[in-house]
Amino acid sequence: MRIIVQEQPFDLGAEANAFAASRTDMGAVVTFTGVVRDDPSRPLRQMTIEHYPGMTERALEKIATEAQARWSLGDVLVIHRFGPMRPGEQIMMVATAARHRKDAFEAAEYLMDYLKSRAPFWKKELAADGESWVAAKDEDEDALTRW
Amino acid sequence: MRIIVQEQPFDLGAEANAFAASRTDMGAVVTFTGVVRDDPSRPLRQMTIEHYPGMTERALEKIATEAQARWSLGDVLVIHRFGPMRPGEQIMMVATAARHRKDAFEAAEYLMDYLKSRAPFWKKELAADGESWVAAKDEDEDALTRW
Amino acid sequence: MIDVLYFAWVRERIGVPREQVSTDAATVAELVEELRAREERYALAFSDLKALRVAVDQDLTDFDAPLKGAREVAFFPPMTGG
Amino acid sequence: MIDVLYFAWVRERIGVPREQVSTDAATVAELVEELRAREERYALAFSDLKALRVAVDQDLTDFDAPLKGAREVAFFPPMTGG
Repeated sequence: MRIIVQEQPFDLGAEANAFAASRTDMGAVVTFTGVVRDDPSRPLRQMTIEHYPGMTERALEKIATEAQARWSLGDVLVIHRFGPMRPGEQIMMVATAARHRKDAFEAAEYLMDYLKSRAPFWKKELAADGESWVAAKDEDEDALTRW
Repeated sequence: MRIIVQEQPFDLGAEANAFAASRTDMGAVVTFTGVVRDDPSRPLRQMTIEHYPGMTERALEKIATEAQARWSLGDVLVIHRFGPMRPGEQIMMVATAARHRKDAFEAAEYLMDYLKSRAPFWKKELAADGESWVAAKDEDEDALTRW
Repeated sequence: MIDVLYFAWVRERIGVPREQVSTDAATVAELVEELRAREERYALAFSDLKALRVAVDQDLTDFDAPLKGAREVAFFPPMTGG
Repeated sequence: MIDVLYFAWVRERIGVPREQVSTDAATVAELVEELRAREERYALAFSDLKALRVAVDQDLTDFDAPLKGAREVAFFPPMTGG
């Protein structure tokens, strides 16, 4: 298991390749990457992610450990950035490796669902009309009832 | 949409980076990579994938087009190899980009489920005790009832 | 004349990947009957249709499918992609 | 003495990211009452507890949680990771 919380960008491709290469006894590798949407209809200038150093790593480890207990996984990777980001930049990624695709997919979805509303990150958007904190969505909280 | 059927290896990392970079207006990118399992308890020497040129591309396009009709996707990528491969080599990948993670995950799972039993590929394994065709699994056929 | 293609173990049992067949068969099932009657290797390859899949002009279909106008029929075991 | 941390708009309303608080509060809820009584900015930040989450020693918990032995309490809005 690897949990990384960092300010600087990560290289999705390099991380995906290194992750897949580390467990070639696994038949299935799933990655999810979250991106600051660069949407022309939404004039976002910057997104800043605040986090709770210490608790963040602890919460992510707890979520990843729970995923490993629930599914048969060869490995789990979570990378999450904090600090300021521009539209189009990658915010975070998770990767799961498993013998079978169902485990790899479900575990990745589980990680994402929990990471959304149980890991201490907060997003603030800067647009032409000022700054605002992104509100948590009911649907993200509801997604947890699935597990 | 990009559908690639080729004999030579592909670079998961380079493909994932190019795919993610092409649609930065999408918030969620999911990749699935299938690997010839390099399992010490299973002395596989080689896996050879046979396919039906012409129908393969047609079937993959049909599956990807159906995924785009069912989910709100920014883009879809399918790469599938044929020919001989060694344990540890990557067989195929799919990638989906969507505004929201649920669409990206579901569409990737749909692509995989259909690709498993509706795209004309056949796997033959070569082990110390000889060659054998991999039998289709009932669970892969059953997986289609979900959609 | 119709192109008949075989894949995976069907190809191995029949011994060729494709051949041209002169037939008046109205359906895939009728074509299979004609092939079965030809030689032992065809009878063997087509002994259990439940273990086989068929595509007409590169679209998956079933053994009741009509052959009128078809240029290409392919027989193969259940697919194992991914 | 306990370390009290604030994040996101809670931090902005209170004006500091963390402070040391001398308290005998037995629970998080009691600590919140003490803070609310201090100054308007606290009353404002803690006006709707349903909009807040709390962690004691870096574990998510609820407002009934005991503070005995706790070194660190953090208040913040619902999280928006991913």
